[in-house]
Amino acid sequence: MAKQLVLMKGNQAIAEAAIRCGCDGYFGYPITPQSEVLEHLMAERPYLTTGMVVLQAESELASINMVYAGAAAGKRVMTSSSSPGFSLMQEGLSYIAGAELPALCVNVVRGGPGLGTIQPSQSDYFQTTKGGGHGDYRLITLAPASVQEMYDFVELGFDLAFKYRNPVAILSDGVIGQVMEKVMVDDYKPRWTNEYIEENCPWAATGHRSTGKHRIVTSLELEALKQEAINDRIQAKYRKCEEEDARYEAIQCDDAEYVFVAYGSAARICMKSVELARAEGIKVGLIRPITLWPFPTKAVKEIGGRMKKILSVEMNAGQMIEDVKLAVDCKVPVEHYGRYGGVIPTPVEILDALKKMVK
Amino acid sequence: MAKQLVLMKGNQAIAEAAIRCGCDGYFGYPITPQSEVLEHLMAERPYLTTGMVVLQAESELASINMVYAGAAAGKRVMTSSSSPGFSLMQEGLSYIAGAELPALCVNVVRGGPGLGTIQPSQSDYFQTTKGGGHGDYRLITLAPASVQEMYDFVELGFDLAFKYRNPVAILSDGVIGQVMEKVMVDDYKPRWTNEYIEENCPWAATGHRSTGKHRIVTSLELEALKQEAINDRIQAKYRKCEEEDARYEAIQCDDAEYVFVAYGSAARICMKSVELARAEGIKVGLIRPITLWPFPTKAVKEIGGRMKKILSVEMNAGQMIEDVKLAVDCKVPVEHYGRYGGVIPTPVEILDALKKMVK
Amino acid sequence: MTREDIIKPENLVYKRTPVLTDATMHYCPGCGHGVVHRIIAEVIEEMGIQDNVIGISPVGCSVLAYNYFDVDFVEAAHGRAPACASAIKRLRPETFVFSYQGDGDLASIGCAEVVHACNRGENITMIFINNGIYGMTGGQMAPTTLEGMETVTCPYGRDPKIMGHTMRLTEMLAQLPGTYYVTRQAVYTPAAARKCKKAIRQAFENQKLNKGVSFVEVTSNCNSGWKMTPVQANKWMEENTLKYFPLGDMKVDGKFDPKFIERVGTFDQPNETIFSLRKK
Amino acid sequence: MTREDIIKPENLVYKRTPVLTDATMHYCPGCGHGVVHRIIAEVIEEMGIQDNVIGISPVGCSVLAYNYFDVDFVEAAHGRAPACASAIKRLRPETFVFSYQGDGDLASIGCAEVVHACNRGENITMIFINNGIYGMTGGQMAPTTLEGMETVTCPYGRDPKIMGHTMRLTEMLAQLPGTYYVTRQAVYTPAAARKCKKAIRQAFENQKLNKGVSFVEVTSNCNSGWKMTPVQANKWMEENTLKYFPLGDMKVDGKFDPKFIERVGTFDQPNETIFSLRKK
Amino acid sequence: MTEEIIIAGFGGQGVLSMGKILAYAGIMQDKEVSWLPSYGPEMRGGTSNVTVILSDERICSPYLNQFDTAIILNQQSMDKFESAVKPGGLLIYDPNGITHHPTRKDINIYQVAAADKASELGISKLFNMIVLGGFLKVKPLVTPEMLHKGLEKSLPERHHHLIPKNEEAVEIGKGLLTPYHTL
Amino acid sequence: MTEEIIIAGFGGQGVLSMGKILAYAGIMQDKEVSWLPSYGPEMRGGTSNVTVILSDERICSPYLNQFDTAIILNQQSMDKFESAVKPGGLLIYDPNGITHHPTRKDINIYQVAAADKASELGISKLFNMIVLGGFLKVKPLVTPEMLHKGLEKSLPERHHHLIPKNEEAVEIGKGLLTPYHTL
Amino acid sequence: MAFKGALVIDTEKCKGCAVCITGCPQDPKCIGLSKKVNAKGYNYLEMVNEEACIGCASCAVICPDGVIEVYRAKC
Amino acid sequence: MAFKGALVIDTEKCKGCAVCITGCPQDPKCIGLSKKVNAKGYNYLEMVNEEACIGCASCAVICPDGVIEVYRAKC
Ligand SMILES: Cc1ncc(C[n+]2csc(CCOP(=O)(O)OP(=O)(O)O)c2C)c(N)n1
Ligand SMILES: Cc1ncc(C[n+]2csc(CCOP(=O)(O)OP(=O)(O)O)c2C)c(N)n1
Ligand code: SF4
Ligand code: SF4
Ligand code: SF4
Ligand code: SF4
Ligand code: SF4
Ligand code: SF4
Ligand SMILES: [Mg+2]
Ligand SMILES: [Mg+2]
Repeated sequence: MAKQLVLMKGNQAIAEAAIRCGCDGYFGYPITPQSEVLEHLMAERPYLTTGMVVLQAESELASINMVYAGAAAGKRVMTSSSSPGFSLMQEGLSYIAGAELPALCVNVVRGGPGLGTIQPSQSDYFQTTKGGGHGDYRLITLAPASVQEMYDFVELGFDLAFKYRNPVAILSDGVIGQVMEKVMVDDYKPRWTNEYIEENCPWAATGHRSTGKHRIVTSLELEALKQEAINDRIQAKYRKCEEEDARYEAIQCDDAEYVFVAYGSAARICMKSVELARAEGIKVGLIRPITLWPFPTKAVKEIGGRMKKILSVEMNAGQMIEDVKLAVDCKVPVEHYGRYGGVIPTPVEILDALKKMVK
Repeated sequence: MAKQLVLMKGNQAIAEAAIRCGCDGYFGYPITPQSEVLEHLMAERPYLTTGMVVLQAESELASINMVYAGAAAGKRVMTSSSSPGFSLMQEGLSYIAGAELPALCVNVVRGGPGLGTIQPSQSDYFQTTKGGGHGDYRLITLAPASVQEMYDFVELGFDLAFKYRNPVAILSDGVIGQVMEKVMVDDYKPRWTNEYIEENCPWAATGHRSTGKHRIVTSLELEALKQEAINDRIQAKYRKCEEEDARYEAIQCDDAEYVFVAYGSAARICMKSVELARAEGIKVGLIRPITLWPFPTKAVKEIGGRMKKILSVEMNAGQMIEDVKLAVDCKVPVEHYGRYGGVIPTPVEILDALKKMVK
Repeated sequence: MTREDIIKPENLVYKRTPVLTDATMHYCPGCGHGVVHRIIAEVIEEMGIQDNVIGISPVGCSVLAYNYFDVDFVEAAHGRAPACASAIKRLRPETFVFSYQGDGDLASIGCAEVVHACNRGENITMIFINNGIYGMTGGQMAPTTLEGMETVTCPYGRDPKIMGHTMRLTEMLAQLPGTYYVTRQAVYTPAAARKCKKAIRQAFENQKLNKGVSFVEVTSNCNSGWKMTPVQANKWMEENTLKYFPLGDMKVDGKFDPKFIERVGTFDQPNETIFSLRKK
Repeated sequence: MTREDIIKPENLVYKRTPVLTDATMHYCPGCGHGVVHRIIAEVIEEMGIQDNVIGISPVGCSVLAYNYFDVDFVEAAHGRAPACASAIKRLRPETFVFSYQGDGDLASIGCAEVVHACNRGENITMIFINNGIYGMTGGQMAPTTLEGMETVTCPYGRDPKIMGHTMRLTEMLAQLPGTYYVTRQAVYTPAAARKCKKAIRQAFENQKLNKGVSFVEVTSNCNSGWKMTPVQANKWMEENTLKYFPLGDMKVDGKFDPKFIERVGTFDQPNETIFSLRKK
Repeated sequence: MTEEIIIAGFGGQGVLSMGKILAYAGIMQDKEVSWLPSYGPEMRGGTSNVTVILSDERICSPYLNQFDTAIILNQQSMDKFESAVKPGGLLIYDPNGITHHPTRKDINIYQVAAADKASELGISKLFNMIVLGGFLKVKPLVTPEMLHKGLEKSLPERHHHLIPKNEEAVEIGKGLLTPYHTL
Repeated sequence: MTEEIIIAGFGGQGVLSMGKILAYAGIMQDKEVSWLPSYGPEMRGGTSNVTVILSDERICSPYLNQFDTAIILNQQSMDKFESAVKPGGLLIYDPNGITHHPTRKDINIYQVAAADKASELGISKLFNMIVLGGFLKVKPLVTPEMLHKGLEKSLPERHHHLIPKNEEAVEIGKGLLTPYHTL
Repeated sequence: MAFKGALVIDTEKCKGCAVCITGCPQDPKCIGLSKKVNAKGYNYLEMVNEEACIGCASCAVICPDGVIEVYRAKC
Repeated sequence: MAFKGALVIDTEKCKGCAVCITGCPQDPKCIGLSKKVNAKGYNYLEMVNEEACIGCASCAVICPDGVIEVYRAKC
């Protein structure tokens, strides 16, 4: 039995991917619109099959710190939440980055601020990409635009997390979390054995001192110069990640005069707007950043640089637009079109915004 | 008895200013390097004099939610913390912004990420100015560069908080929090009376339904279109604030060919670097943003636009530089010089960085 | 006497209190939240404090409580109502302050805040609706979910080995010197509802004494989460929930109820009735 | 016999355990943290589990514990050690896992996490150092600070009316079905230290049974925070702290100690000895 | 071929599962599908709706404001979605509980009196299948075989013995379909 | 005039309060002052230091890496700060517990054997005032009257009766000053 | 038989949960659910045994939605 | 008098806290603080009444810094 086609929600795809890619543990707390992640796991009970630990924690604070500790012990662990819950995880995320641990954290965004609405939004772009927690760190951020990508980015996320020993965020939203689409799921991969971890994660506090000396996982360094050296190391990783792992998709950009920049469900909607616009003779393309951090600066600079104008379409009040402007060195006019507070823009209104920009 | 000259720490100045400007309540949790705020208040016991409530809360989470609720009841309330503690407040800050409440929150920054170091840093710039919490909101952010400003910005902070019904952050750091300097303190101002609040804060849930109907403080709106309308109102406030309340100080910029942009203690250090550089014949000035959000975009554009090059000096790995670049539309080359992880740059090394940039 | 003869103002024995607004509550049919809302509103009316009370609503099904009470209200972040209530009461000691929370809100994410507000002895009234589940988010397990009970996050029944034990937080709060009145009530029968009202009245009256927290747990139902009709749910609650969460006072006027102390003495004994609640 | 005759390997009766590293601990002279570290290390040595144990250090004076134990260690965020320990034990059930926390860390900010880890009955050992103060940040009030006691955030003595009561969280945890062994110990005399070691040994041995949390509170001193010499501090602790925090077992092998039940019965009585601890 | 459908009614009327069966049946016919519920269990007792898209091409936006077909099961949904049907599109509704009937003249409108029929036959759980039958009568998007497979996929194994009853209900629905206003 | 001073020693040696008295005395003479402690009660039993700046002008950076004067009270501080004295600057230290004496030849170095004297006189709490005396002997930055006022400001009222003792200790320190290496 | 009690039922607010019926002490019960539904789709409460009502308000005190107003004749 | 016990004190690790002294059961105490200080500036522990030591290790088990090694003659 190899790949298999199933119909599932984005949230379920996250859970299913975790089980199948050999995740060791999930720790989470219910919140709309992502509760199906935990629910699917509890229905599947991977602890009886793959041995994956699943625990409903007492809060998001507990969840993220369980993830921190699980990662510290060398395990592939994850959590998921939605905006208010993700805000509660900011200290923990900073700790994970500071202790240089791999971990996967999914945010199925809803409209804010505050309790806000439970409807889909992209208003956590800043929080995720610039650092919602304290200190100089970054979350490697993947933005799925389909249920298939929700599935695929779990394993990809773990790979990146372990490559850089840095937390990875999947920044999704209520649309992608709740929609059911077809997904190709993989066969079950075995979880890493403890022996494999001893060999490949010499930094992990496994309890067994197999490197011959005790291993310490901490984000504390009271001496400033040493703390700076740690930061230097972390920053160097970030430069490498910017170099090697920025991802994007360019759609109909070759002959375009204008381009949308949009990610996640906004990008899905923009695809339709591209169709509509081209039907009216407007040559527009779409750049869909797949990694929001590292932002695909080179691609946006190269493609966007050729355009007359750029429209940053976001389900927020204007956040990614800053990165788009910086990417093109402010040399091409960049405008923003956004709906927010849980409102989803329609393909037609995006088209209208484009037309307004064009003239 | 009017103004009075005293010698005190930045942290104590925060506390003293709170008492004297008629603050109604402080809720906080100890953390280095800002614990003197609470300690000074507990030593002064304003609850016996002005009636100000002071409470050591069980955590930063509790603190920020006490501030949320106190503000909801129409009171002038505040908290203070340092980086990890501030990260824990992100959900609460988003709630305060979402419910459109006035509140003052002080972050005396230390180096991160994680537990990091307790030494001074400016690595929470992104967190504070871009939105550490979820949703489309901003913190109005004041960056004091002296103990006097620590004192002055408390009342200013409350004024702005009530003007916009939005949380205000004082973004300080370990140097400004710990240093003792001369401060002119004001005479005690009376706290607002409950009658005054009834009249002037019709939005407040005072319990007395004096507007004739019950008042609700919430950040929840399940209907997306209504939530969008709330966001529109909030965004409109932000545009107004950008227009009216961006603040900065320009030092020796008139004849300058180069300019430092730096805030807080980095700006203090840059003042010395300006002196040193001018002694060597390099015409350099300093723009010191006083509000970090709204960023003094106009001033930086206008002054910075005249320069050959700009050096953004920050005690972090490069955060404010993005706002500087955006302010000058990337038309003037902007470079970053930073030390981080708790390391404080010296005037001489900043001078060296300037020289390197100049040639 | 005809019906028309009876329906006259002077014969009125029960009427919806004007402290409730006209809004139709969004609760599912038969949900206990509505009953408790009504009771609180009636107490506020009877005490004549409608213009001197601030309520704190939680995140949970009762998040919108503010729409139903015609009194000033503040909506708190998930779990933080006790912190909110503490601050408000300290800043406005002249008002009656009450918090209203569900079991996920109070016992799970908000555990620290409720313990500390009780430990500080804040002079407030706390209402705690224990329906053994997260109603609002679609029926996930709560700390109070009975062992063996099914929810969407324990679809094969709560297994205490993996998911923890059914938590009696109220019993623990009663032992903090900061609590002055602690009781467990229910609203599934008229008699229970009447008793519950007395308790809530007491919990509000106590604020005049400034002696600490008055805490009223109400074991309630969640028909949607339990996947039962309201009538079934009430019956089920009586047969199952109340065994583990017996009704009655734990602490009155700052003194333990003797029966309560006896009960505490048995808390080391493993819960014999690992409820076999799986539906067939 | 001369000194030289005695100092021979065969006569050795006490030696620093190699489970402690050579690093000099950063603790203030006479701080109880050091004693408890030593005891834990000795237990690890005696059980032969140095290569099968993970410690969790808190945020507090003992944050750097990881430098002193020659075993794998994870430093947790302030208050979250129980969550960390829970996850690690579940992911690595083959290891012995222990958390080590101060009273600010465990009882204040981390209250929810410790209650829930205990309620889940995690199969771990928890060490709780109750020194009645926040040592690391310079002597602020903790939930366990005695009433009347002075700290930098209650320089005129803790006033329970404003600042809450002295909190006995361990007593509450003992009542959760998830705890299997709960005891309060001290290390201020050789006899106390020896008893404490037995308790900690038990708390580690219990992990082999998989029956839930083993919880050891150690009432300790903070000379710097209390502004006393170590010898004064130990004396002061004996005379004051131990009155409110009596030593002894609360729950052994999952069963209450009878004396403990008696004590619980008095928790409604206001603390008669509002300590008059103000220094002259 | 792309068919964009909204199904809307009270929570508990089987709106979501009707959509799911359509989606599964679509997959069986190798179509691209998308099923997006209005979520919000946080709002008790409200209305519930689901957007289902079946298409031969990659589906751009799973979120739509205009639909080829609206299947409407209560007044609130009528108020909200009548105007969202594309000109020339289809609106099917159960007249039970409807106080303001649809008034548009640029679309095809049918009634399926499924609620009455279901309670008459004592099969109120199959109410949604009766409605589905009405819809399939007008737009036979999926073949009976595929519908069968779709039911197999969407129902848990232990309910598979109910599939024939479901199929019967679909057939009943086909019979109940009544034009209300057609172009 | 700007004087940039570092005072460094063990925690508990009165380093911070010595700096505070200087700062207060400075204020009394209408100077700009800045007093910046190395903080970190989070690190127990370490060294403690404070940077004090007295100036006639606005003080730019309260944080410095080079100093006009270093007052050094233990070996760790010697290791750290000897090199931080500006050429031509001043280093004053208490030889008690010093194993590696300063070696720089481009600065003025003095000893004040304050610890021994203080324990001899049984006034170990005034140890820091003796050291301060030594410093003021070399650099009489503040007048005795201003020092008095500084003490009044920095000591809590209930300790004011101790001011004369403090002043005596300062005088003792002046007497103890011994050149070690002068330019 | 003379009436002792009477109800005024706000049928549009009723959600048909039936808990009030379980609360009614009379046998047979005075109240029951209508076969008809209100605008929200609920079978609302109605009196089925009007003359048996003693106006005890037991139904009203457990109605979650405050639907029932109760009158009792003073005898 | 014959020695029963003996200590090896790591004087550089000692912080002079004196809690070990309070733990010593002998009267007069076998141990006391030196007038001299170690590199960290602490008056370290030394034996002041060497021959009285019975090697009970009471001092060692309450030393926070693991400074004391104890030997006892087997009699
Ligand atoms: C920080 C945060 N986490 C999670 C949620 C999602 N959430 C909303 S209500 C709720 C639980 C409600 O359960 P309970 O408190 O028992 O109230 P009930 O609905 O049962 O009355 C949760 C987890 C949230 N809104 N915020
Ligand atoms: C989130 C957060 N809040 C506050 C702090 C500051 N902090 C460090 S240690 C500590 C308290 C330590 O007290 P306790 O747990 O009693 O340990 P002790 O030092 O007394 O052993 C605090 C508040 C922090 N590091 N992180
Ligand atoms: S979901 Fe449960 S708690 Fe919420 S309204 Fe419905 S029945 Fe009540
Ligand atoms: S501050 Fe207190 S707890 Fe911390 S090391 Fe010193 S004595 Fe121990
Ligand atoms: S008032 Fe009493 S008797 Fe009458 S219907 Fe209600 S419960 Fe029954
Ligand atoms: S209890 Fe109220 S809502 Fe329920 S059926 Fe009776 S009247 Fe209707
Ligand atoms: S071993 Fe016993 S007798 Fe000897 S010094 Fe130590 S405590 Fe005293
Ligand atoms: S207890 Fe240890 S550190 Fe303290 S004086 Fe004795 S030997 Fe030295
Ligand atoms: Mg609940
Ligand atoms: Mg402590």
